[in-house]
Amino acid sequence: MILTQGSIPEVRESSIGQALKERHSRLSTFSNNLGPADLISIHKYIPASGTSATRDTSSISNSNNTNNNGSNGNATQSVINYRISSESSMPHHQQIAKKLELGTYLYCSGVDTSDPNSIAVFCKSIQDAIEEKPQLWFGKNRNFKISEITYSSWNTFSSCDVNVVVHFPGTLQTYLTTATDGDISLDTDEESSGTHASIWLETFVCTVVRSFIQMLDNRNEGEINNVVETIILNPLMMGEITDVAELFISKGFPLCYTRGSFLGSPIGIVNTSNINNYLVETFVKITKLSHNADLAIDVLRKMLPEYPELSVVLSRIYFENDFEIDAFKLLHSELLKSDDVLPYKSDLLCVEAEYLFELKSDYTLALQVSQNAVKYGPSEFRTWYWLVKSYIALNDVKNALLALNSSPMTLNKEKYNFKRCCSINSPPVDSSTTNNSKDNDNKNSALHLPLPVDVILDEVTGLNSQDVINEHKSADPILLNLPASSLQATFQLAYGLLAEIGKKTGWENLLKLRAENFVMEEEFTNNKNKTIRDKRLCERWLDNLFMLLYQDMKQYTMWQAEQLHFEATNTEYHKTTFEWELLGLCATRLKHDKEASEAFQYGLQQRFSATSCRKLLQYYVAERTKLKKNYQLSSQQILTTLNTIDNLIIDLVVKICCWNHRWYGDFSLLLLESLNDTLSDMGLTKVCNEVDSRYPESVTKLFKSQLLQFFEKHTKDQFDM
Amino acid sequence: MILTQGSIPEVRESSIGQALKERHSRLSTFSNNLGPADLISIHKYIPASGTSATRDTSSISNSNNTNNNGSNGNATQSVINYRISSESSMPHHQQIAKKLELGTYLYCSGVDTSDPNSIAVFCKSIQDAIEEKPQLWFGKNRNFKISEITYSSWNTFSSCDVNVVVHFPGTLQTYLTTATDGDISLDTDEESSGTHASIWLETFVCTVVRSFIQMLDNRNEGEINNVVETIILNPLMMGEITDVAELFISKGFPLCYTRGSFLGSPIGIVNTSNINNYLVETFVKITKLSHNADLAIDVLRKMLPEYPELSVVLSRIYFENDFEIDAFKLLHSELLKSDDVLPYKSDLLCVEAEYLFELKSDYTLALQVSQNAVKYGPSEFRTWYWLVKSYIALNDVKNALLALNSSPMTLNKEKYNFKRCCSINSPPVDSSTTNNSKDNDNKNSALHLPLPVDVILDEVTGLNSQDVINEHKSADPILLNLPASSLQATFQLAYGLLAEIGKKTGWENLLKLRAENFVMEEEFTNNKNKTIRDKRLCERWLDNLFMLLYQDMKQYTMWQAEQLHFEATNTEYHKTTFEWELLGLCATRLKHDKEASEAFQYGLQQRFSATSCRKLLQYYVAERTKLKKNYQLSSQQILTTLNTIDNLIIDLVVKICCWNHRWYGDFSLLLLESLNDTLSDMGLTKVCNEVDSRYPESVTKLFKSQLLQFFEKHTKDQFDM
Amino acid sequence: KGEGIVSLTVGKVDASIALLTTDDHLIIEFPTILLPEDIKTGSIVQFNVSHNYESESNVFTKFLNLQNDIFQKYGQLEPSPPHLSK
Amino acid sequence: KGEGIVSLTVGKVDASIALLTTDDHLIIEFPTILLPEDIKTGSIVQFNVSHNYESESNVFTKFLNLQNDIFQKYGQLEPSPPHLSK
Repeated sequence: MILTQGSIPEVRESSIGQALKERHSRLSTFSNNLGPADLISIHKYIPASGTSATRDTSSISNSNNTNNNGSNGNATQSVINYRISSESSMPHHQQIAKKLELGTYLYCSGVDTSDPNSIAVFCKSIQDAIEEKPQLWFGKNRNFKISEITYSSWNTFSSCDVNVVVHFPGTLQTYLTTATDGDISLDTDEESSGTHASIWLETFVCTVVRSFIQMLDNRNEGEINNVVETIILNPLMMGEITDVAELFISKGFPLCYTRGSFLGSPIGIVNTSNINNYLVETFVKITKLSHNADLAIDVLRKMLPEYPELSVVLSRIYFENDFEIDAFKLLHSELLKSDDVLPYKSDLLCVEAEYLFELKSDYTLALQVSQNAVKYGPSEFRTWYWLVKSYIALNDVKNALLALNSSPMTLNKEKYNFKRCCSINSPPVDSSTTNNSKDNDNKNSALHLPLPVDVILDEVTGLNSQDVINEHKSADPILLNLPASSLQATFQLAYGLLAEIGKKTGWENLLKLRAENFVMEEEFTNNKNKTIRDKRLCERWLDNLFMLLYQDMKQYTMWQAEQLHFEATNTEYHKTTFEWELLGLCATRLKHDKEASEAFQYGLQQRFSATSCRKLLQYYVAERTKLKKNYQLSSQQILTTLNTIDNLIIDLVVKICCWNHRWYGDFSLLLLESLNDTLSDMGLTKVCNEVDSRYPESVTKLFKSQLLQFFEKHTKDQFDM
Repeated sequence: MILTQGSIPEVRESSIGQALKERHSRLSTFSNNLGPADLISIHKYIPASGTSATRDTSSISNSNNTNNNGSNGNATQSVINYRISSESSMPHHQQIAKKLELGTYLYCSGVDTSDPNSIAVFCKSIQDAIEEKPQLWFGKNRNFKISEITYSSWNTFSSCDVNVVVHFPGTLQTYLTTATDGDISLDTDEESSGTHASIWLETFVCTVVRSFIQMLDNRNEGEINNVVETIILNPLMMGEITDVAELFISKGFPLCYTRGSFLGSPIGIVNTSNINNYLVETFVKITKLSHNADLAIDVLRKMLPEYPELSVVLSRIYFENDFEIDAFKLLHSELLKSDDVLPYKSDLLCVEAEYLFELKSDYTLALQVSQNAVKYGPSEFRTWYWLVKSYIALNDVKNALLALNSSPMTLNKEKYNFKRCCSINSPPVDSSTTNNSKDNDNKNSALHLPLPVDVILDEVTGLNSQDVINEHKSADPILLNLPASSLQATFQLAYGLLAEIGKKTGWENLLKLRAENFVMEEEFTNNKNKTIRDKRLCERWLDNLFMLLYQDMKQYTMWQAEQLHFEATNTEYHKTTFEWELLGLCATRLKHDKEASEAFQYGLQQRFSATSCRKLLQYYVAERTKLKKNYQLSSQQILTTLNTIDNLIIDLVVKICCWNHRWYGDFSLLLLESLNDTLSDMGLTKVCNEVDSRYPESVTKLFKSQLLQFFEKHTKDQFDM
Repeated sequence: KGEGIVSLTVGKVDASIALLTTDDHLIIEFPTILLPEDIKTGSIVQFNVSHNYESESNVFTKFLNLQNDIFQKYGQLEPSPPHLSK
Repeated sequence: KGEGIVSLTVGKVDASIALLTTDDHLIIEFPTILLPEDIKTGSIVQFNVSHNYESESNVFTKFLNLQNDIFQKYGQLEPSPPHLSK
């Protein structure tokens, strides 16, 4: 793991250790959820003598005489000479006279937290980057040394923060912090790593799940992370000692399985359970992404006798990894197993309905199965979701609306999202820094946000943010504030269903259907006759969705009409990139994917836009899948079109990858998943050459190290070279 | 209305008119609610010539030739020579060369908006205050002139902002703004004031309701207002032309009655209706506060034939104003009126239950009545509230818990609270201001927050805010973050009920009762036997309240034990004022009012605390009421104690009044209501003398002008002089 | 018009509430304690619903008596509370 | 054990939902359309609740048939999808 100064955002603390203290005072708010990203607290100083203190691992000094595990056999362990100590040691740096001392912090996701050594190695790479050369720090070059880094990671299962303190050079301390009992030292006897193995494995599982769920829950919002001072790494590539995917599947998942619901569950899930939670979602995702189906199936089969409900997860693994016959066989035998009621019967039926629908496009059977799923699991939004989808696919719009109206909404459920757990204080004015600032840091803020200079792609990394802000300010406020864009949770999903119905019927017919089948509360109050008695009360939220749909449709129709008019009169139809983005998002919500893709393309002709790129990428990937299923075209036709789409996909992936990197994000599930099929078909070498031929070296390097290397080294498949 | 510079907070705009523009762009978010406080936008300048432009009403210049209504018969209208104009006029000031121009704004509540003239008069008083002498403005004295003030008030009933623009000197413009159609001019023909009378009356009603509901909904939180840049005036004292209370009761209420539900309703109300909404609450409050029962009864009786449900409001007016026999008679005849079901039957029963309980302490009848209220209105939290209260009073703790568990909670309902509708931007750095700041304004902020220097009471207005901040920082985080303190809406009310039950049974017995009557979801999953089948599932929110109660009780018990120990060992038990406040609030939540009052008193011995004063004031007022009902004491005993309590009440009222004034708040319903009974018994002269003898002249002046003058001039009763 | 038969499928059953569904997608939350003891997810229950006029009239009579009692006790003239002079 | 009688008071009635209460403070939201037509606030309704074993067994047979159909159609070996060579 090589980090550069430009890739490390930092926040200045108002006093050294403030962030860690604040985090630990808020632990009670993390319990029973995934918690925030990991925290890295850095203690920096500038030595008083002009001479920089040389790093000298042999001068470990007079700190307490605890056991030294430093038999450093392998590369990892030899990086620093560490010792595990529960007592507060008197570190080396305290003996150094200092000119300036300060504390900073940042968040991080993806680090391998399965072992204190891996964490120490990562902390070391931060030290190396910051000490490597003078750091441009709020307008001045600073020769910082780092005396200490504390790494803290929330372990949901044991309700504690796991802390690793690395004193440079050479000492390592580990302790836990809980909301109720404060700091707790980890025993330091020789068996320490053995007795605490499960704590570390749990912590590792939490870190990996956080990384994946941040991406999964926010897929629709472009994997957005609002905490800019976060380094986002690919957890599957961070294994210093073992392979992360294998460790998660074979050890982490079985250890934590019965406590998976502690982590929370996706927004569509009302009843979080052993098989419906973030742990299971991550398990399914990792298995597919790392091509580890065989291992996962093996693990699940071993666990099945004790936890029969795992057949639900096994059937998903089968479906997701092209074992569909096994999947249908398993579902059949499970569903007929006993005439008594399996508590997870509706879950099995829900999986069956989903794949009958998505994989087989067998809407008739999907409808019958989802009707049963709803009977057995009427409180789950998901079962109703597939019921409504099936009705729509079969053009039974009336029942689609009635079923949608009955769908249970989750009210208090939020998507998982990295959140700040430390406040950003404007630091006391530092009179020693000059006013003449050449860097990216705003003097009035505590945020140090460097520009990663190792990757330059002018179009992307050189985007002028003031221009973007101006576009935002000048945008049509109605288009900007379309309320459907801020729908959350099950309401977002329900809106998608209503939009599908609306696309099928058109607005006028939809209004007619609404009037025929529903009554609004106000109507009832004024008119209690028989006619009304036969109708259903339209749920308030559904009534609201109708109004939002109207507003989206109005904008969409106006745009289409205007554009037609301009095209007919051969006039240029000008919109800013941001406006095209808003129109594209509106069209996406209305399921007009083709028109949406056109809007994104128009916008991208003018400047780069991460949102437009991400949406367009998803569109091409979907088109690619559809194309490969299109048996009416000839092989040759398919191959030609595939080639075009693949090149578009590669282009978008490259650009988004550069953009993410500029914002300290080196892991995107969307990019990995989008590239997977193209890579399988085209082969690594060809993709690599395509990128090489079109992009600067720094970009190619990033693309290879972040994406290609993942497929090459961290998946179980042999990609064609 | 005399304002001083020190009493006017302002926010600098980043461009002139920005706040008004922003407010108008957000109008759609105000619809169907009370909206924000009124906005005052000020256009200031400094004339280029050193000589200040003299105010010259005769030089009205060449602005457009619109009708001039300025026949100025009365004092009000002669203040400025106004004209009503719908066209944009070219105001006088545009001819003046300016050295500096800027826009500022603030919010305001309580102004009489029943007429553009009253608004103009108020704007004039702002102009007078700011032009009176150089204004200390971000560190520099500035000779500002004001060219224009725009006053905007949200009219919920007509869904529009009503704007009055006063161009100085002399011109007045009025227009409406709606979310859908933008600005709309008001006709300027001679009948304009006649045709638009209802718009103005509606606007007036909205302004008054906002003023009262801000106080009523936040009573428990000390009438807190989070928007510091707001002047809060007593609406009942602001009538420039007519008496506000009378206008509201006799004209405003009848005009808006059938649309009252547009304004929203208190948190305990699930079904907002004609008789359950903020308009009715304000009507009842104003009637009592201004001693206008005769007028209100007269108004209601006239409306009753058309709106029979008003008997519910009439019965409340009877009860609140000492006509209880009339109240019971009315309820009796209404409830027996017909064997068909009145839609407001549960409302009548709810009023009956409330007063049987509160006024008559007849818990047996209150229980029977509230049982019926629940049958007819099972979806209203309020009906269940009185049912639970009655069970508790009759020591039927089991049924109290079962009924509490069935109470319908309002999930999405928020208290009304003034909110910002304009963002505060840090303005571009003004290089012309010196760095040497002597005023209260922070250069990095856009907020100009002067210290009102007209009222000085060292203990209160001289409170060192840094000391308070330090106390907050050093407070025990557990005590600081007791979760029960942040309960909202019906959950706050339900917690109060559970705390009452807990006080009755003690924690151990409460746990036993909980185990006997309820089953938790987890228990059920593991154990589906018959025993469990007979229990109720404890609602999640109630289960949560049990946990919060435990945490409050733990802190409370620790405190009591510690204090006992310290007293026994004669050691000083030290806590900061803020900690005493937290303990006091905790005890208040647990219904240990006496212990709470002790905590507040300890805290107040060390420094002033507004929260402690307000809570203590409420305690003394309650004690006063209890004392007067205590028929076991002799008249003499009662009078002596009353005298002591009255003096404590006066002291607290004076101090809170000074504190509110320091934060631009010159209206507090709590203070007026708290003083009412003391004033009735003691007489105005005696209270006045008490304050005179103990406080500096500036304080006495404030007390008289804000509180005594209200009772003297704006209520229908003759207070004994 | 005062009677009817309803057929429902038992969905989720928990300690106090069972979720019942009709074939046309109505959902009813019904107290478990009021359902037959041997039901479980997938069971079909039948409700014969009727309007009980007799019970209704008894309840109404009781209500009238209560209101009359309250009126007798508090709706007539009563001595005014003692007034304190200063 | 498969039967029972429940007496309920009708509280609020709206377009689709009626709120019913029992004397011991249970609340039930019940579809208005499944209640007698002449009910209003204050009415008393009676539910005779029973477990319908026959209907239950018919439904189960239908479910078995559906699952067998799906297995016949998709749970057997089938030709693999055409594979594209580059």
